[in-house]
Amino acid sequence: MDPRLSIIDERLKGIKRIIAISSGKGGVGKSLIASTLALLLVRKGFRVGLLDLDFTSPSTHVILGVMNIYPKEDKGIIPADVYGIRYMSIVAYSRDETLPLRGADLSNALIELFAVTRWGDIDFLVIDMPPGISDATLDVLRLVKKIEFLIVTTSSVLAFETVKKLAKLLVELKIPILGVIENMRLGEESAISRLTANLGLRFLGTIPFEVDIENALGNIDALLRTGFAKRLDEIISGCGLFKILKS
Amino acid sequence: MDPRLSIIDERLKGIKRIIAISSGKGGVGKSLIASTLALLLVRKGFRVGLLDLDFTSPSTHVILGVMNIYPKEDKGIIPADVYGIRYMSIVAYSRDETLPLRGADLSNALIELFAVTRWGDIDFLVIDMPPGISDATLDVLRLVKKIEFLIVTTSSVLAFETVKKLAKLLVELKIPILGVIENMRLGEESAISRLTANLGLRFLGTIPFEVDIENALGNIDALLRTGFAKRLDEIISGCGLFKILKS
Amino acid sequence: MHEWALAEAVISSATQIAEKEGLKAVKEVKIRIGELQQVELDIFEFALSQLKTGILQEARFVIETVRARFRCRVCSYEWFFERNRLTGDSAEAIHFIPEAIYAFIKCPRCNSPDFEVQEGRGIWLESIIGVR
Amino acid sequence: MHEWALAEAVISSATQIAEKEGLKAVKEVKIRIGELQQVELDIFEFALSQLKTGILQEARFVIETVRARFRCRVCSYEWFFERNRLTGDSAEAIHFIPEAIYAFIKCPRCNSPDFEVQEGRGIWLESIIGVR
Ligand SMILES: Nc1ncnc2c1ncn2[C@@H]1O[C@H](COP(=O)(O)OP(=O)(O)O)[C@@H](O)[C@H]1O
Ligand SMILES: Nc1ncnc2c1ncn2[C@@H]1O[C@H](COP(=O)(O)OP(=O)(O)O)[C@@H](O)[C@H]1O
Ligand SMILES: [Mg+2]
Ligand SMILES: [Mg+2]
Ligand SMILES: [Mg+2]
Ligand SMILES: [Mg+2]
Ligand code: NI
Ligand code: NI
Ligand SMILES: [Zn+2]
Ligand SMILES: [Zn+2]
Repeated sequence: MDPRLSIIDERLKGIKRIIAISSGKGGVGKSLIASTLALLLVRKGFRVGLLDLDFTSPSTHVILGVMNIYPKEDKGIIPADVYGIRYMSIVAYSRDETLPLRGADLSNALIELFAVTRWGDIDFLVIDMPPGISDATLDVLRLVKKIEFLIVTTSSVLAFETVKKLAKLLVELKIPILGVIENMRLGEESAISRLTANLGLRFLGTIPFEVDIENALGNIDALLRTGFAKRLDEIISGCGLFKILKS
Repeated sequence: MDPRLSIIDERLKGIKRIIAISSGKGGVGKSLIASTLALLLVRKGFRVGLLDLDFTSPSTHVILGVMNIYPKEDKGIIPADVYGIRYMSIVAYSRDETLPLRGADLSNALIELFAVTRWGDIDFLVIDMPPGISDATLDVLRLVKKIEFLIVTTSSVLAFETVKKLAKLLVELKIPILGVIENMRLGEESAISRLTANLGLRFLGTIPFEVDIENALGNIDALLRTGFAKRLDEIISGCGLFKILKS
Repeated sequence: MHEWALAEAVISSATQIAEKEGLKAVKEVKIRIGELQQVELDIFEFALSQLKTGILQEARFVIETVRARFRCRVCSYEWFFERNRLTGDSAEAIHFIPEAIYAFIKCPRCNSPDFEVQEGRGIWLESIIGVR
Repeated sequence: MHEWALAEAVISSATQIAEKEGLKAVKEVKIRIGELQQVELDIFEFALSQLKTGILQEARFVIETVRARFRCRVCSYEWFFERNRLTGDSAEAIHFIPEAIYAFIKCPRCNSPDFEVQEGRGIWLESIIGVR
C-alpha cells in the first residue's frame, strides 16, 4: 500500500476552498488567471496558496517573476512565501532543466507534493492545471475531495470544443464548477456566453484581449495594473463566488 | 513481448519525411499550422498524411471541418481521405465523447495507431503534437526513427520558456529540428528570432496575429485564403526545407 | 479486417525473436489476446497461416483469450467487460483502439472513467518454442 | 526534515489498515523505502517512534531499503542510481520529489531521459502483523 495516499486529506484539512483553474485547451490564459487570482485574493486579505501543477511546462513562476523558489523543510515542505502567497511549483526542484515526465511519473510527483506539502490554514488554494485531460486532472479529481473547477476558454471554437469535453466529464462526476471565464475576447460579439448556458454552466464574464500584457509578465505591480487584472477582479467580485462561508 | 513494436518501422517505411509540429506550450497554433501545412503540401502535389496525436484535445478535425471520419479497414486501417490528405485522428473512434486518458493508456493507443495504420507511400506525414513534453512526445522520439521537429512558439516569454526546454531535450538527443516558427506576432518587434539563434536553432519566420482567423476554421478554402496560410506558404517555400530529396 | 495487421505484427516479432535466439525452426508460438480487442479469431488465425514463412513455416499458433477486467482507481470496484452493454459503434471503436473504451465505459459504482484495464488488453507474444 | 511528513503518512495508513482489519494491537510494520528518496533513516525512525500512538504503541518498525534500478525504454540498458554522480543540489531535489530525477539523469548509453524506475522509488507499506 502507498502510505502517501492516506495523508493527503490531513494535509489539505486546513484549506477552506481549493480551486482548479482548468481548460481542455492550452494557451487560453489558465496560468495568467491562476497567478492573478492568487494575487487579487491576497490583496483582499485572504490567506492564499498557489500550486502550479503544469509540471512539464510550468509558467506561474515566470508570471510572478520569481526566479528561485526555496520552500522550507519543517516536518514536511513549507511553501515559499511569494508576495504573501504560499507558493509551490515543481521548478523549485527541477530548476531550469527540462523535466520530461510520462503520466505515471507525473502522477507520482503530484502525489508526493500533496503528501508532503504543509499548506497550513488558508482560505484558498488556487491550482494552475496543465492543459487537456491527463493524469493531473484525474489525480486531482481522485485525491482532492473538496476540489472546485473554474474553467477558462477563449472565444474560439477550438478552445470551446475541448472545454465542452472537460465540462461533460466534471458534470458527470458531480464536481462543482464555479463557471466559465471567456479570456482574450477580440471583437464585440461572441457565442461563448450562450454556449456556456447551453451546457448548463454559469458564465462568469469576459476578459478582453490585451495587446501589451506581455510587458506586465514577471512584475506583479505592473500585472495588477493591467486591464486584465481589473477585469478579473470585477468578475470575481461580481459573481459572489469567491468568499469563505464559515470564516 | 509486445508484438506491435516490431511492426511500426514497416508501417512507416513508405513515408519519406515525418514532421512533428510541436511546442512546449499549448495554444501557440500547432494544430492550425499542422492542418494548413498538410493542405499546402497537398496543393504542391505532394502525397501527404496528417496524424492528430493530441488525443485528449484533438483539434485538426475542427479546423478541417470534417465531422465524421471513416478510416477503411483493409489489412489494417487505411486513413480517411480528407481533401486529398490521408487523415487520422482518434476522434474517428472516440467520436464526440470525452476521452480521459492517463499517460500509459495514451501511449498504448498511440502504439496501436502506429501499428495498424497503413499510410502507404507518401512524401510527408505531418504530426500534430499535444502541448508539453508527455508520453506522446517520448513515444514519438522512441518509436519514429525518422522524426523531424518543427517548433512553434508565440512571441511571449511564457511560450518561449517552454520551447527552450523542449529544444534542449531534442538537441541532446540529436533529433533534427527544422527550425522555429513564431506565430501570432502582434507588434513590429520581437526578441524571438534572436533568442532562437541563441539556442543554435534556425528561425524560419513570423506569422502575424490575424484577428479574424476564427471565421476560416472549418472551411479549408477560406483557411487557404487567409494571410496566415499565405505567410506559412512563404515560410515553407522560402526555407527550402520542405522538399523530398530522392523523389 | 485489421486482424491482418495484428497478425503481421506477431509474425514479424516472432521471426525477430527466433532469429535473435538462433533458432533453426519455430515449433510453437503462444499468444495471449485480450478480450477487449474483440479480435475475430478465424480471420486472425487465417492471417497467421498465410503470413508465416521461413523460420515459422512449421509453427503451430496457440492462442489464449484473456477476459478483460477493470479496476476503478477511485473506489477500487472491479468488474468485467461486457460487450453486450455497448452499442455496435462503440464496440467497433474499441476493436480498433482499445483505449477508446475510456470514452464509453465508466465505473459502474462511482461513475469515474479513471479505471485501470488490469487484464485483457492487447496482444502479447507469450513464448516461442523451436529447435536450435 | 520532511522525513517527518513521510513518517506521518506511514503511521496514518498503518493505523487505518489495522483498524480496518480489526486488530487490537500492531506488533510489526514492514516498510520498504526506495533508495532514490535518500530518506535519512535515523530521523525517519525517530519520527515513527514519536508519532506512534494507540494501536501502534507496541509496534516494531522493520525498514528495508531498496536499491534504485533504472531501465531505458529506448535502448533497454539497465543501471543503478549513484548518488555520488549528482551535485548536492540535484540530490536534494530528488530527495523531495524523486521524479526530479528526470531533470538530472539520462540513460548512460543512449542519453535518453525516457527510462523507467524499476525499483527503489517511494515508500511502501509492505505488511502489518498484529493481534486480533
Ligand atoms: N487577456 C489576455 N490578453 C492577451 N494575452 C493574454 C491574455 N490572457 C493570457 N494572455 C497570454 O496568452 C498566453 C497564454 O497564457 P497562459 O496563461 O500561459 O495560458 P495557459 O496557462 O492556459 O497555457 C500568454 O502569453 C499570456 O500572456
Ligand atoms: N496567426 C494567428 N492569428 C490569430 N489566431 C491564431 C493564429 N494562429 C492560431 N490562432 C488561434 O489560436 C488558437 C490556438 O491555435 P491551435 O492551433 O489550436 O494551437 P495549439 O494546437 O498549439 O494548441 C486557435 O483558436 C487558433 O485559431
Ligand atoms: Mg499554463
Ligand atoms: Mg503553469
Ligand atoms: Mg493543438
Ligand atoms: Mg490537435
Ligand atoms: Ni478488425
Ligand atoms: Ni528531508
Ligand atoms: Zn469507481
Ligand atoms: Zn538508453
